[in-house]
Amino acid sequence: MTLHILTTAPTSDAARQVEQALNAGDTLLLIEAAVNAALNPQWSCWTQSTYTVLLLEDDLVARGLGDIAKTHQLATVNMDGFVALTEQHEQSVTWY
Amino acid sequence: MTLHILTTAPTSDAARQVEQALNAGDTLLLIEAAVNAALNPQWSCWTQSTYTVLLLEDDLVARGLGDIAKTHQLATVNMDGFVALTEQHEQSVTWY
Amino acid sequence: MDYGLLVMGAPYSDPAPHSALRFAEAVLARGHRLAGVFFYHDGVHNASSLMTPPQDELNLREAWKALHERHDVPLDVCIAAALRRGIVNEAEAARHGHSAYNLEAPFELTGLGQLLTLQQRCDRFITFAS
Amino acid sequence: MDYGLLVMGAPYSDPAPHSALRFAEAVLARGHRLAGVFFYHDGVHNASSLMTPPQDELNLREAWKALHERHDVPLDVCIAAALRRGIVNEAEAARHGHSAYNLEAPFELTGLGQLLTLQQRCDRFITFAS
Amino acid sequence: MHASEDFLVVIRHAPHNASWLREGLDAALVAAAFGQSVRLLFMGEGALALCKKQQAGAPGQKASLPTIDMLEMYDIDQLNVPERTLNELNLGLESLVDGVSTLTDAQVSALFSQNRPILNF
Amino acid sequence: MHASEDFLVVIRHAPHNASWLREGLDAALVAAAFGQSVRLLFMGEGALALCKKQQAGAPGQKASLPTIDMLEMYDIDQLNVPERTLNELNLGLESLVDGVSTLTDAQVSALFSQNRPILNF
Repeated sequence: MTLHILTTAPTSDAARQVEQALNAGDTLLLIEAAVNAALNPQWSCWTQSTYTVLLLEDDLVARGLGDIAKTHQLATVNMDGFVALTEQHEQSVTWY
Repeated sequence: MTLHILTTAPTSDAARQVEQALNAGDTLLLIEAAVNAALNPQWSCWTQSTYTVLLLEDDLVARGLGDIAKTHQLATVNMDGFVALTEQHEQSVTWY
Repeated sequence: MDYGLLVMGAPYSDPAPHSALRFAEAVLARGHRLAGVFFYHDGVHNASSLMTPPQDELNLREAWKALHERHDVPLDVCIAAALRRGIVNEAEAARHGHSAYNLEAPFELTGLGQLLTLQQRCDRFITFAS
Repeated sequence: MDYGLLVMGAPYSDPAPHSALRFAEAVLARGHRLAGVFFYHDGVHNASSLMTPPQDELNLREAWKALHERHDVPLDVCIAAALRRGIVNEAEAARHGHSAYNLEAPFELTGLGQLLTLQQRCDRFITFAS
Repeated sequence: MHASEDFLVVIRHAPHNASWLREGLDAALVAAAFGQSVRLLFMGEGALALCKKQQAGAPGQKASLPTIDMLEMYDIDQLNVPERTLNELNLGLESLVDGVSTLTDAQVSALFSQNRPILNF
Repeated sequence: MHASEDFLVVIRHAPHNASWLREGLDAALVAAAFGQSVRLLFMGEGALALCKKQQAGAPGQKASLPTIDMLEMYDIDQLNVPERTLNELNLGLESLVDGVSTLTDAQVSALFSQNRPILNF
């Protein structure tokens, strides 16, 4: 099980690439510009169910997108939860 | 008439944005990573005819894409031609 | 657990080092050990002692330095990436005829081998780049 | 015609300054005047006198300096963007308590107003950013 | 340059993401301080700079909203966003600060057809 | 880490475009020099690093092809490109240097499911 960390917007090349690397059971954590994905519940990573997708709350709130994520019922973790995810996953890969 | 200079790949946000800014009669010059567009003759900027699209030869050749551009019959300018384009256009905007 | 971080973005220009710093604090707060931070690519700018942000903004170099002082975290900077980008220590400045330098302890110039050693040695290795 | 250039990328990390330099040479070769180059955003790193590329690679700072010496081209660097990124001249180093500096003539630290003046004054104004 | 045309500053980068947004806004403020009539166009991710609920980010990352709020003091009251940008981002006008006006595709391209100083960030 | 697994270096940035490619290849060479078995995966624009007709770029921009040619000397003979990348770029295998092998979608994702050191550039 791998933790994939995406730091760029859902329209970026990196966002398309991480989708090719994700396996069933993996977790995709969206940080920095990737939290823009909260705006679009139709984004392909939200509509699949083989891997888990989470938004980093700190970055979401900084960008003023916290309420929108709630409205779309998207799951978030805080910085402590980010560390917990790295504890649970031996392997992590960052996409930027 | 405006000279638009694109420096990022045809899949980038900037490539989508310059298409929104182009007017009939304008010129779009592709430099740096934008010359990757030579690979894809189906790219929307190649298949329209209201503005002119040119590749910067120096950057094309450096990336090993010169022959591919020839095969696809795409127009190029060299660095001297780039300067000539700026002489002909009072206004230029760079998209990155 | 032992954590190693790879930081590949410059302060202010890039969110990566700001994320890395917050993550580092959270790692330590959860009782883990931070075995080292390696600065590569534009991340080498984190080490610049000439960094002069406005007074109401955090100086990222000072923040990394404080992390080192409190938790003894090694701060390694890739020498090849640093020299190209104008980040040099006293020895390299002398060797290349510069009259000034902008990298000093606790930051250390080192080779890429150090990055691989860190990755191998740590239980967890996290990259910050944007 | 009078040309002004805006350069917003760092050497080696970004193709923008390399493109700008080639363009500058071509502008001069066609008999135009280069009224100034303004360095903003990560472009401020072009001015670093501590830049130490491998010997078989061009030193971009030296290339800009040579352009200045041959054609009297002003090389202006945005002071706010520069200070944040660790690029300081002797006066700013003294003012902020740094014992070293890495920007010297012919590069000049200046305000953003200089950018707007350059854009207004020139017949052509071209931006290089990637 | 024709003094009668607005100075156009285009912002295409999101807050907390590189310093493009901040340095773009700085350029707009300086242009206004120089007596230019400045129009701001927020395209693509740049529109996120107008989200009214933004806050300061990670340590060392300043909030940009105070700068947006400052624009009015500099008589920069033309804050434009392409309709297309709002559609693509799935972002509602009600999420943005007050005083933003939307532009059609034709209005966006028209901004680039006139002879005016442009800075594109 | 399991020593039996290849060290995976992923290259996603094109030549002459930032130093990601060069610094990624440097990391691969050092890993190989440390005795690791290195596998290179060229995804997206990274595949352009394998174009066999590349040359040196603008002044100060070194060619990366000599580094690609050097990989074999370091026993890095696994040069992988996703089939999907070649399709998306409309790039033919005949335009690339010798010794490149293509991977299916399943093979690409499998590389990330195993426990191995990964560096992603």
